[in-house]
Amino acid sequence: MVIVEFLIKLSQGFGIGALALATGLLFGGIARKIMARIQRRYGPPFTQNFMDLFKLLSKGSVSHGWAFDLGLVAGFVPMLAALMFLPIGPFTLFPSDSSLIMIVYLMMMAYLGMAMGVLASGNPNSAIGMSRALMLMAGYEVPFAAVIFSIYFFSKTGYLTQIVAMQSGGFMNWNIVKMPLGFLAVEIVLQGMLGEKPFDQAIAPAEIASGPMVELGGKYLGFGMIQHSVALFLETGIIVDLFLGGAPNFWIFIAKQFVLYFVVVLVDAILPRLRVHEATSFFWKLPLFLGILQAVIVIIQGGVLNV
Amino acid sequence: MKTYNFAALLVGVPLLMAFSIPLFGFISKQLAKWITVLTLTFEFLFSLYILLWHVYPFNVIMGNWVPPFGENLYIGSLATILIVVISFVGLMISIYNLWSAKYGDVVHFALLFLMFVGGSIGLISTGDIFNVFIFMEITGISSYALAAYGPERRALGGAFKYLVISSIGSTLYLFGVLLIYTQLGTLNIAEIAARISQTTPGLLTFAGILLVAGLAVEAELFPFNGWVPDTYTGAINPVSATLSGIGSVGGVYVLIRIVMTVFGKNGNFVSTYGNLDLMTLIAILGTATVVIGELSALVQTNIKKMLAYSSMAQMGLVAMAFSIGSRLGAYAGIFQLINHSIAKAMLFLILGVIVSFGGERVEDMKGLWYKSPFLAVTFTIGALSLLGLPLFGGFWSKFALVDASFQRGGWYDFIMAIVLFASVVEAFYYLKVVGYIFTSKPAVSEKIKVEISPAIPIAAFAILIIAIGIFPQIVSGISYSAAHELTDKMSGYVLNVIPTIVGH
Amino acid sequence: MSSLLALLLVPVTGSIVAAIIQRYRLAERLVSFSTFVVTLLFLIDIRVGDAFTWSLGFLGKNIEMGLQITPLSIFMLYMTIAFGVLLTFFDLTERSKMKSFLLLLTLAASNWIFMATDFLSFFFAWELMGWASILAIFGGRRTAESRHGALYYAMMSIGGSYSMLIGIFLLSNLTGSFSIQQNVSYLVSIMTVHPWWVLGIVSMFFVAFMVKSGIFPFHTWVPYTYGESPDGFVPYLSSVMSKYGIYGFLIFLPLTLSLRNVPGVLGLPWPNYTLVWFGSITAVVGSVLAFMQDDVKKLFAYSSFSNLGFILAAIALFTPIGLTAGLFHAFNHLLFNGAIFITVVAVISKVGITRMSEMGGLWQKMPLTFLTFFVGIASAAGIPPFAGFGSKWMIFQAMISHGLIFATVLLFFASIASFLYLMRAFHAIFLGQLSHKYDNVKEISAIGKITEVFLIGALIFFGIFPGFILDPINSIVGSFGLKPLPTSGYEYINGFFSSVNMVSIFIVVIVAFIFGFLLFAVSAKHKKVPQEDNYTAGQIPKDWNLTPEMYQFSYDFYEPMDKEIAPFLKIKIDGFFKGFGDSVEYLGSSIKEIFTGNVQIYTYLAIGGLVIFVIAGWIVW
Amino acid sequence: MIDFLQNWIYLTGAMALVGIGLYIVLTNTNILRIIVGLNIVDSGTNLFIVTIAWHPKSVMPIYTATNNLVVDGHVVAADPLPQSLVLTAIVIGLGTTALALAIAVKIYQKYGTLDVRKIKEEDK
Amino acid sequence: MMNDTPEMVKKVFAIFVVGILIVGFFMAFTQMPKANAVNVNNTVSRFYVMKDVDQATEMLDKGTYFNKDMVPLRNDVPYTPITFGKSANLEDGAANVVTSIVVDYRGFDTLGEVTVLFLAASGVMLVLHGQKRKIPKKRTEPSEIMYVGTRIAFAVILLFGIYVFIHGHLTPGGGFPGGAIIASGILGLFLGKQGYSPNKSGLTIFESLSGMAYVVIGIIGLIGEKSFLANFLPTGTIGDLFSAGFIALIYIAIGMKVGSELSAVTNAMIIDTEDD
Repeated sequence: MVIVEFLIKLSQGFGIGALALATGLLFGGIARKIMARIQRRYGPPFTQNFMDLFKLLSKGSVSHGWAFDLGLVAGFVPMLAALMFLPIGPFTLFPSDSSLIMIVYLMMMAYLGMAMGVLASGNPNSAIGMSRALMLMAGYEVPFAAVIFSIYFFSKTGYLTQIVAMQSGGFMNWNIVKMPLGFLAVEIVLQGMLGEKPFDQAIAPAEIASGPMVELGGKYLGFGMIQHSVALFLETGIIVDLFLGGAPNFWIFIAKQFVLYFVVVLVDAILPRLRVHEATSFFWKLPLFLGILQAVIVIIQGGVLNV
Repeated sequence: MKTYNFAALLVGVPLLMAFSIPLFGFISKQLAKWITVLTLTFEFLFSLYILLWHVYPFNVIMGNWVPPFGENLYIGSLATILIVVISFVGLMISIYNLWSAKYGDVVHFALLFLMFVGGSIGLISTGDIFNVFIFMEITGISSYALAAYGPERRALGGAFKYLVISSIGSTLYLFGVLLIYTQLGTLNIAEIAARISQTTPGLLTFAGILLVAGLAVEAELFPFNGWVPDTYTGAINPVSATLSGIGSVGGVYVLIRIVMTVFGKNGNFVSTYGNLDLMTLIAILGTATVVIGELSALVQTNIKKMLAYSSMAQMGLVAMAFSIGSRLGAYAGIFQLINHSIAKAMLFLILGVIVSFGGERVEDMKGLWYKSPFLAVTFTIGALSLLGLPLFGGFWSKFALVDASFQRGGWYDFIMAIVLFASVVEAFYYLKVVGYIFTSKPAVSEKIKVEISPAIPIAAFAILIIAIGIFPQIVSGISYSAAHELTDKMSGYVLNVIPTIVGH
Repeated sequence: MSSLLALLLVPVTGSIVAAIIQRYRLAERLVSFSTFVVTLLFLIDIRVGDAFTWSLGFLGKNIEMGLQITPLSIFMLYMTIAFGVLLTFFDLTERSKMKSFLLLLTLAASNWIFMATDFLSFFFAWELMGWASILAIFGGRRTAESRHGALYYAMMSIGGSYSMLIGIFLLSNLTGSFSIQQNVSYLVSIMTVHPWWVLGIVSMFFVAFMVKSGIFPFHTWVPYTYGESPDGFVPYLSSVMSKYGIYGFLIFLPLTLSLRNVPGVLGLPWPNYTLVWFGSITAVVGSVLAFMQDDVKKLFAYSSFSNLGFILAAIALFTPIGLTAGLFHAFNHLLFNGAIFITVVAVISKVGITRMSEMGGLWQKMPLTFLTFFVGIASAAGIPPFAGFGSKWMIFQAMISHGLIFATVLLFFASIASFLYLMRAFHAIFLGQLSHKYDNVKEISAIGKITEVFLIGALIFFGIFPGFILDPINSIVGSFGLKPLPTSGYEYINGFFSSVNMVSIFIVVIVAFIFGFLLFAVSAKHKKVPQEDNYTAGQIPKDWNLTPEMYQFSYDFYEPMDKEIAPFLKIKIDGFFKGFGDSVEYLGSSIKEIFTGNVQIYTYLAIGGLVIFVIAGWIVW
Repeated sequence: MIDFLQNWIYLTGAMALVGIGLYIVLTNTNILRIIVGLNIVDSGTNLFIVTIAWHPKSVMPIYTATNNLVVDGHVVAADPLPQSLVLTAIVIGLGTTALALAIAVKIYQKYGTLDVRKIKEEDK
Repeated sequence: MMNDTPEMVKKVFAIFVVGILIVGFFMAFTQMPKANAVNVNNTVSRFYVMKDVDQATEMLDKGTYFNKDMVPLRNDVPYTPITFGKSANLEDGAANVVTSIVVDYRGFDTLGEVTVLFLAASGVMLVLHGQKRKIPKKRTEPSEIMYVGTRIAFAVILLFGIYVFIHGHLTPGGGFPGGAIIASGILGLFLGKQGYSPNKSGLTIFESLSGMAYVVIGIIGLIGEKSFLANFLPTGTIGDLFSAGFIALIYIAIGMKVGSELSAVTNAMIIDTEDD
């Protein structure tokens, strides 16, 4: 029985992974298209990202040793693992473990792996890029945490599934209505998480030569792409679950995610890039302020728990 | 009244031997030093006998004239333990002198050293207030001469300063004694102690101030301690060890005996008769001495001077402990006195060995661990004991001191805070030296060879410090009963000397 | 109970033996190791509730002294001794300049601290431990900085212990007893009547504990000391000795239970609230200062006290979950900090320097050490399924459950910052370009490898089965009169808001990894190239005469952040203490001027003093 | 009245000597003068001691054929105890002075001066 | 600090400080009994004068010497009148009460006092050790009269000194003055001949032996009379030369000791006072 159950979960998990990857790649393709249209170009087809991934995985490449390999594998695998705890629409693979902080820390493991692989390449430019990425992370995680903790306190639960369940029953129950400031903060944070302008210091195409990906080629770059796509799905998914009340079915879930991402892309299209320390300090100012303000409101609303 | 007149030999034998040393000196100079060692061995064994067979407390009656008509020695628990300590320290330093005293008139040096120890023993055991003055002068004159001894000329300056201040101090003491005599017509400590309330308060106050001022010179209390740094620095190291390990014990003993036994007014916390509470005076003096001594020691670059200031500060600590006035406080004071005597004497002796191979600045301690692990370890033991580290003797006394002052409460809490701050300062400069010893490479990699005669005392002191640290019972039991002698003057002292003082 | 005494006597005996045979390094280490093992064996025999008392006729009082085993103490004992076994085992072959006899003396003292039932022996042991560690630090690098570090530590810890001494006597004079239990219950009984009074006494103790654990604002000694301590001693110092302070806090924190009904902040009594803030600030300050460090030992020193901040913040809540989280984090910190420091020691012993910017690329030479370090920092960063995750996760929940969002955000910031500096250390030491001067560096010895494998195993095992630690912690929580968290199996962590099945997470991660490697295997082949073969716009580094050292970006890794961090660095607590020291010294040199060496001044002093007394005598006449 | 005055005269003399001696010690920088000052202080002390033993009507405390020390069960002699103490005090003063002079001689040899200020400077 | 202060200010300040001290002393003196002196009958000296310590001790042993306020009832001690030349076998036979106190009642003080002098002499030796006497090239020898005169005077002075300390228990004087007188005779010898040097070893031996003799007398007392420095000789009739027990013995020892010590000190001091 256990084995059957395991196999069922395995296949479901595989499916979720594939779905997330596909969605992420598709979003990426659409974003490129939108970007092109804004810039009055024709742009690549929606499916370009799928083709790119396939091409990268099948091309020969250069490796800098086992730490490099291990790191890059560890860079996208935890993202996939984290997916398994995310309520996607009505469906969650491990509903009893869908703790939000756990997911956040699993994502961090992906960054750790990515960083390890990239740094093991021995290229100083990748190190510079990595330091930028990390600094950026120090920036956006703090307001993100503030918002997450407000939601924890507000919902009295840490399960994403339960947070979603609490928002059922109409638009007015969504957290976006109850906590608009928090949502605003998270939306800004999302910009940074996805590495879009004005926070694309690390992974901007123009900065490839001095970015983390300078030494990546072939399947390694493909792994990076997988990581980015899954992260796109995961991060937008988390926000959908947190603020937009989850979704009754998969398609609506994707639609909500796309709305979020669309905003991100639009912002990306119109803003220039900040310098990295400006970006970090920006995160420590406005979004953090919003997040903290939200937290104060929540605490005042909710009173305090007596233990 | 228990008498044991044979114990007069505690004072008699050193005198006899001291008188005979010049004769032995004709035979051999080394023999003179050995006579010192032998005599002090006798003293030590005799006092140990008194301690271990519990012969004390007893009176020694001089010339068959019982107190208060004649003179007597009173050897109670306090005197016993201090005599044991003094004779032990003296014995050890005399063994050290076999090696270290090599210039000049060795015979007279040995003689004066012996009399310094013998005089201190007399000072501690005597029961007559004028006799105290004589023994103070015996120790005083021998220490002036000892301090002037040595190859360096600065010794002379130090000795001279000591002489001037100390003479003035003993003059003041004499005035105080005589003022009391005009009131009570007696010189016996026990009788004065019992009848001190029958005096005119104003005169008594003045006499008390004179006595405290006079005795504070020997007890190294500020502001009567100007001689300390120069004399300690100038003298050769064994002499500094003697002054600090023996002289200051005697000084503090007399101060406390006069203030607590003679002037004391029994109570939960001893205070004194007269308009001005001398205990408060001593508390102020002690605290000031601690602070000034530690702070001055902090900035010294000459290690000998540092030890001198530290010595002064420790005496302040002892005085402050006694001034609490409770039995626990007196206990802490006695214990601290003993610990300080042993540890500081050891430090000076170690310094003597080091100095014979190099300078005496703090920098010269660098890398001592490489030059001589023995000296490095023993120095550390001594320093840590002074700082009050557990497992070393000094811990127990500092512990008791803190306990006592918080039991007293009131403004003693405040004093204690100051004293503890000063202790932190003390820890700083000692640890600085310890750091130099262990962590620096020596400038000269020449090994220090410690000969057997300086090694014995240093090792003995170190072992004793650790022994006291692990088994404080060695000292604590007797110290505690000695504390009783100080805090309950009638049953502890007076009635042992003159049992019928409360007549029909 | 002879076993209890054995816990004290065995280390002391071992210490003496080690001191005697100091010259024979291997024998000394063997003694050290076997002493720890024997102590551990004796510990196995010990159960909660064992007690041993003796009375000491001291100062005319009859003082009951004793040893007793509480759930907390047995937990602490196991933690410290087992870690010591590991450390001394590792030390068998590594060059670490550790003085074994001091370590063993510290062990005896630490056992005593955890078992003491009265303040007298507690203080005795506390002092002993402090001094042994001071001496151990003096034996470190023989430089002026080392001396300075040890002195700094010594000053702080002496100040702390004097403060504690004052507290002990203030207390024992009120109750007439030294017993910890009696004194604490006395404090509880007067807590509501004289809260300020109690607070005054207790803060006397807290100063000592804060100093020992390096809690803000008494953290300044930590980097000096860790940076300059003997390499072998640092793991013990940072993993074990910093916990004594936590143990001390736990003695007094039950007091606050009686304040639960008094209005406080966010449902917390304000003493707890204040301590939580001290903890959080410590965590942040530690992390931020670690940011800019280039000395590897100092970096992890900061990391260490940052984690102590986490622990303090959690236990200061003194709720079931807070306490559990704090103790759990204490355990995890022991493990991952041990792993990190042991690898750091291994690296230092091979490389011979502590400046990280001069290392790099060592993963090629020391793969197992590299992996251990990786697992260590992953745990430190709180990444599941390693050991550090559960406790951090619980700490956050415990904090939020009280609505302490600001403090929680601070802690989270500290956590993220720790991720950053850990990455930087990871990069600077192990990744990047391997300098040619390290061509001959070898992996550590077999014993070292065993230790490292064991540590990796432990970090993963306790990550997956936290219940093995949470069970004893629950009994500790129970012993404080709090309701323990529900348990539902060894693989579960039960938080306030949610619970997590670590095994399922572990399986998911493992399966995902298998998938990842499958993907790696099926996708196109790669070829291995040397480290210099990098993308440099069409040229290879050799064309520019670049050496690997020059081709390594690790100095000033977070340079752009300087500006953002600058305000934090301006908080110069350190400078305050230094300035204080300087002014004391200045005072000393002015006071010294009294003793001019002129006999007339001395006479004036004496006569003047006398005259002042005489005048004082008149005034009261 | 005369008796009263006589005693006070001696006391005043004693204290004057003490004062003069201390003044000399405090103001003179020459070692020999300091020693002289100390000596004068000693003399003052000794005078004070014998003064308190003495009464204008008292007789010398020596039994002779004509000198009766006890009249009607009351001692009329001067108090002999302070007199014996003063003997001791004198000898001690002598010893101190001798030693001080010896040190002074030696200081003069080693430093070539007897001025305490110059000695202090030489030491530095 | 001190060096910059003007001389005048220093002096005024010194006068001020000393003045306060002296005034303090006087304020204390005003409180002395009867504003001047000690009444002998209220002091312990009463028994020394009356040679009555044994009676007082008896009362002390019976517990009637002190009343219950611990005030000694000195005037209640029974008194046996003493007649010069008649009273025999008193507890102390010295006609000179001061001597009886110095040597007998408070003999321990005197032993200390002798020690102090001895130590001072030794200290002088120690400090001035190693000074070679330099005999100046240009000698101005004293005249022959001086040389002969001092030698003759020395014999007389010596005799007088011996007389003084042998009669210490009868007349004013005793060991210390006697010794000092002898030493002044030796000083005369120094004046009489340039380069005169007494036999240093002889002085030392004299000094040591007489000092030891004193202690040995004390120890004999300890053995014979069970108390250190106790009189073990018959006290005789008051006023006789052979009275007062061991006082004469001790004074002889002290006299020789003081004489030789002071001579030795003089010798040591003279050594290097000459210019070269």
